[in-house]
Amino acid sequence: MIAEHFPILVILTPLLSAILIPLVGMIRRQLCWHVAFVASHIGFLISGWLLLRVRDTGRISYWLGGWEPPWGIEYVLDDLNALVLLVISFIAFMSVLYARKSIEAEIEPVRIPAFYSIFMLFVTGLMGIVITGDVFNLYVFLEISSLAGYALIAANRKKEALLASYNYLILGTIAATFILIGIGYLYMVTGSLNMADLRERLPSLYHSKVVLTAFAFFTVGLSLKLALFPLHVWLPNAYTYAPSVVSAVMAATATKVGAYVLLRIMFTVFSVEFDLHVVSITSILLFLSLTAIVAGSVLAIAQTNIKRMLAYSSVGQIGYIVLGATIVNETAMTGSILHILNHALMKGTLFFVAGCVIYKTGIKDISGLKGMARRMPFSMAAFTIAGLSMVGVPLTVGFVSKWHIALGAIQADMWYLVPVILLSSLLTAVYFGRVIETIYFSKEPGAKKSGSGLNEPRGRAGVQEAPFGMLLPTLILAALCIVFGAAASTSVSYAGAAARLLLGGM
Amino acid sequence: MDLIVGKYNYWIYIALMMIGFYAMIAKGNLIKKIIGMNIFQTAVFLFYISIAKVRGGTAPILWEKAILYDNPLPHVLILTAIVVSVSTTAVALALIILIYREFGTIEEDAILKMQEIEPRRRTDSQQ
Amino acid sequence: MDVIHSATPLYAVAVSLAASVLIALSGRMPNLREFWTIGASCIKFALVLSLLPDILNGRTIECPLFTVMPGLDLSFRVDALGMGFAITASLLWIVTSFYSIGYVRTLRERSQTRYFTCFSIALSAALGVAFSANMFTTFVFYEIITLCTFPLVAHKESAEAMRGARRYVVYLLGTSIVFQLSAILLTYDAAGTLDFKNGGIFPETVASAQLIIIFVLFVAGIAKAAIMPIHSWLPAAMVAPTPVSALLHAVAVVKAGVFVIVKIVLQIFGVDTLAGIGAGMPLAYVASFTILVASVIALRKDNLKARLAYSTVSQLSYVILGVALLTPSAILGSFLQIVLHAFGKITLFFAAGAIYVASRKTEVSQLDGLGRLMPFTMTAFAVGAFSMIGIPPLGGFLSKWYIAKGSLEASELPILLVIAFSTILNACYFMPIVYRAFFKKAQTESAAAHAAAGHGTMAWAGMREAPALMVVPLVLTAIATVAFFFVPSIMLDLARVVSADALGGR
Amino acid sequence: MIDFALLLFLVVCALAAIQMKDLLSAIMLLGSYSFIMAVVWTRLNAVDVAFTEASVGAGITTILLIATLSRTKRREMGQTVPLVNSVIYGVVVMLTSAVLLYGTIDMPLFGDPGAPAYQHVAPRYIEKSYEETGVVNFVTAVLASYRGYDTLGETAVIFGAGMCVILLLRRKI
Repeated sequence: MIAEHFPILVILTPLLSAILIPLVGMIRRQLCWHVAFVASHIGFLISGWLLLRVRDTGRISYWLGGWEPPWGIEYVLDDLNALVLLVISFIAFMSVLYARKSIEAEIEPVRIPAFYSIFMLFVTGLMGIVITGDVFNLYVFLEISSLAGYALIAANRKKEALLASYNYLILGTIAATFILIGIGYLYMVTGSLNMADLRERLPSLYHSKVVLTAFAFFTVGLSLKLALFPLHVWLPNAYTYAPSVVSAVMAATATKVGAYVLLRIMFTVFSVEFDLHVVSITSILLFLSLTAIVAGSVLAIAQTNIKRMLAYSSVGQIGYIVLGATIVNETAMTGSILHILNHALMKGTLFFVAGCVIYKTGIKDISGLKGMARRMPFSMAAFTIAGLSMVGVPLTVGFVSKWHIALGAIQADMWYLVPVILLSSLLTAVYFGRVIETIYFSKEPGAKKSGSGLNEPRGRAGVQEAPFGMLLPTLILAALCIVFGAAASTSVSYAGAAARLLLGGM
Repeated sequence: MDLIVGKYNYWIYIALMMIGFYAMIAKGNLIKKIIGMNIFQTAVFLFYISIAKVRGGTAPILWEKAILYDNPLPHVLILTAIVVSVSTTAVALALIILIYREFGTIEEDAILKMQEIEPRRRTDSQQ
Repeated sequence: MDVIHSATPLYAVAVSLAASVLIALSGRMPNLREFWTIGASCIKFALVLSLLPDILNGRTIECPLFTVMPGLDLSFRVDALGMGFAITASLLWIVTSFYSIGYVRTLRERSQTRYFTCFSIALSAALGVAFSANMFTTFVFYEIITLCTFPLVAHKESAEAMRGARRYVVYLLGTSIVFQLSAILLTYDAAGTLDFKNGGIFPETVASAQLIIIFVLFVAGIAKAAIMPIHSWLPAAMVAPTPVSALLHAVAVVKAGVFVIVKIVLQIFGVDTLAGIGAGMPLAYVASFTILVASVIALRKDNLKARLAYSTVSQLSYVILGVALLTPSAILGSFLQIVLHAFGKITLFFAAGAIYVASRKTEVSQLDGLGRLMPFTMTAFAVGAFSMIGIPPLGGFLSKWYIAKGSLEASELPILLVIAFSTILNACYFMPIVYRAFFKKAQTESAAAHAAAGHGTMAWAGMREAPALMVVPLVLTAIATVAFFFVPSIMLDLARVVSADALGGR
Repeated sequence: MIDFALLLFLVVCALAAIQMKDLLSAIMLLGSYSFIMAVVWTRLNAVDVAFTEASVGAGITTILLIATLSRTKRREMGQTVPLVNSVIYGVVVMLTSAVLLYGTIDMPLFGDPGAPAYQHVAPRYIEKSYEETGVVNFVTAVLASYRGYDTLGETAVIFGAGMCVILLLRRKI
């Protein structure tokens, strides 16, 4: 039955489409988008199916080429990565939908086939990282997605984007090579590359200095990849200058995948016991994530460029994900995993809106948004929802994850974390509040005195919304911010299962 | 003594890696960084290949007279990694060409200086 | 005891939410838009009223909505306490609706649609707070009130209005996120539930130090109650149009604040628990402090609305004081104060608005001789003021009487003195206004101002009243204030149920 | 002994490559670094890898670098790195190498047949791969079948790099 091969098909679909797209592009350039759209849609559907399947039957192990692990490569789907896989494929699907118009405006037509091809490769890489159960295979996919990512950032060939991309390339390569070193060290003392196998073989070696070094390199490499605070330097420029859709998809997925891998390495390859008692990495990461949360928020407040503000906000939000993981209890871990999902939705929406504004008006600065609510009411509503969600207003997704992380902190008797979490919510409120206020209350520059008395113009004539193709994914994501915030039981139970899986040894 | 002789391969790899690493982060010339990157990555490959070596082993190709074979797995991994490395280099070089086209230089300092002036002028013209 | 399941509370909350959508959509047809407002307010009141008989019979009405995530439900439960608040808010909404229409139309305010939309949502949220079955639901609606009143406070969009609105939102959102949410998290962690229950929800095992921390966080987190030192948002919010100040800052918002505190005292901690940890009296003294200091400040304010605002700060603390005394009469009095202060204060604000509309006067010192020009308005003002002071044939006397009685029950003589002294202060800042209006001659320059304003519709015998749409509501609320003294039965019955519930530990 | 000399020579090449101000010379030095590396790997019996490194690492990379150089500048500007920065870089590099050196303490000796990497997973490739795949070269066997999907990924990387270069460098037509 074909369903048995879904774990590989979910990777092959975008990969094959990446190869197909340039070929199709030779015939008709317009068709490229359609291929990408169909492929990402299939990828999304398969991921959804896989998630349900995992919930039904538990862990799925797929042996590539029929070779049993640890000799062959194994694809594994469990509660954690099935969820992350779905998030990625969904965001990718939405981004492709969004990309059509957005990319036409930002990239010359002749380079569009190559763009979609690389975009799909990027998605392939991310999904491959998530699904694989083999550390070296993970490295290969990591490099696929990284390479594609560098090119995507520079795809609009803007001056700043080129430099941002180059810097990201250098740091990304360092990160990947560090991870490669980690893999090599683990291999050296265990002889295995399979995650499940490593987990079995490692405990007796926990005090080996080789293993400790391997762990250190994994942590540093991954922290670079996921832009944990002091290693975040590549992120703001990359997100600011990349094409809109690229910023959105990277912010929503790439760093999330980094976070996922960190969780995998910390809790699946190694164990809670190792993290807590052998290296006490959790306390280091705890400290770093707190710094990230505060510093990210403070830096975001200082920004005037919308996308840069969102980028710094990402730095802070990544802190939340790591924080939840380092508290090491089920509730906080659930929050952390939920935040992977939730932040993807929120940040996706926000970057989409930023892209809509740029598409329609070319405005990049917050001050330019004055009175934008009248011109682009739907986009701005989406922005408001996602912004409130970032703040953590109840009934939005942001609240759900922050609630779990904060509650987890209390349960773990780490009371002192609660004020930090909540204060940073406040900082978030400051920088989003500022934008929202500008959107709704500041008078449009040059607009005449807006409305007086009974016959106030509703300004329908002045509405200049982004095209439907860009608006639709934006609104879908914004709606999901509320849906998964108001009826969070499902996502909480999924994330809870994933958290129990990670902390299985407790 | 055993310790020194037994591990010098690993030490050399560390030395090489650090040379490359330093060039990557400290050199201002974009091409120099890439040269550093190649040294850096190749050094790690050396480490992998060193793991594979077994004293008295022969190349991992079926041979009746062989008593011990070297470990083939790291070789496989590094074959892949070399390709990845050269691909990264290619993309980086493409970027460098574009950067040169835009800025007329491949020195980080000079580019950063130009960027400091640039945005101000551009935001002025935007509004 | 008896629990009835009914969806009426939901309808009562939802009706104005639905209205807000209709209002937003019919922005270009002001009359239709106003029809929605009036219609919704009447239906809402009718719905609330329909619940009253059951409540008076000692039943509670439950209406669970849905589960946001395990442990956190959005759910309604109506008891006598909530009923009192709901009746007050929904009844006054009808009156305020008429008044608002008169006010904004006469002044040709801008963004009227936004104004009425937000007003409707605020009312929904106020009722949501009144009917909450648990602290989470309360928190949700509490935040909604904050967010949707922000546009109302910032209505004028002038620099001053924006400043006031920012301070407003920073105080309310800030304290609620940092303190209230912490308290909720800690409560959830300690009690395992957030459902309101008479007699408290904390198991006896919880350490009293922890309870005290939670209690302090709650009190600090509910800035809407305007306990000093977190009161300064309230005067800042006076930049809002007068109907907003009237309904929201005399009734819905601040009453939501004190209501939540009462709720927390009676139904999260419970009288016995609070008495056990000795948190009641300190709170009573903080409230006393607020009562006195705010009165003194009010004395020094020349701006009429500012004076009323500080009077509100002071009067609100009576509610806190009453409930903090933890004795039957005091609780009864504090409940009555929620209702009666609402009617009195709304009259005063209505009058202030009418004065502004008719003569553009905002300062107390400008009011000389106004009693002759605006006899209805100023008489109503006098009635409201006397009620505030607590002069016998008016409603305000009742609540003070019961609170004073409560202080005797608790044998707290200092509190009794506070009440007496504050009554004198109240008189000091209200009497001069009444005196100026009726017994002082108008200055000449103000005559010119009248001519300039010239919106008077009841122009006979030299009267320059505001439009009937404004005058009639304020006369009605003034009459209601009188009526409460003579026919207090319904409210008193409700109050007895509240008191019995709280102390009976049902 | 010759192995050790080669390794030392590698270090010299690497140092020279990053110190050379003339970029073309630096690239040439990098090329020779790669070649020597290939020789070292041949000495370590990694024939396939050495061959790839010689062609891809030393060959293609060098060509790409020279091609780039022909479109940009040949000389590195002598820039002055602020002292603070160079201290920071130095510390980072020192720290990294310290961690790596620390890691070598517990490493199995070079060439030890009892090393764990030689005990697990690898034996099967050596013992069974001929039966299971029919390829005499174990490396090829693993590459093509046991870990075939790594190779697929590798192909994807090459393809991706190609597309990236096209995306970046394609001129308007």
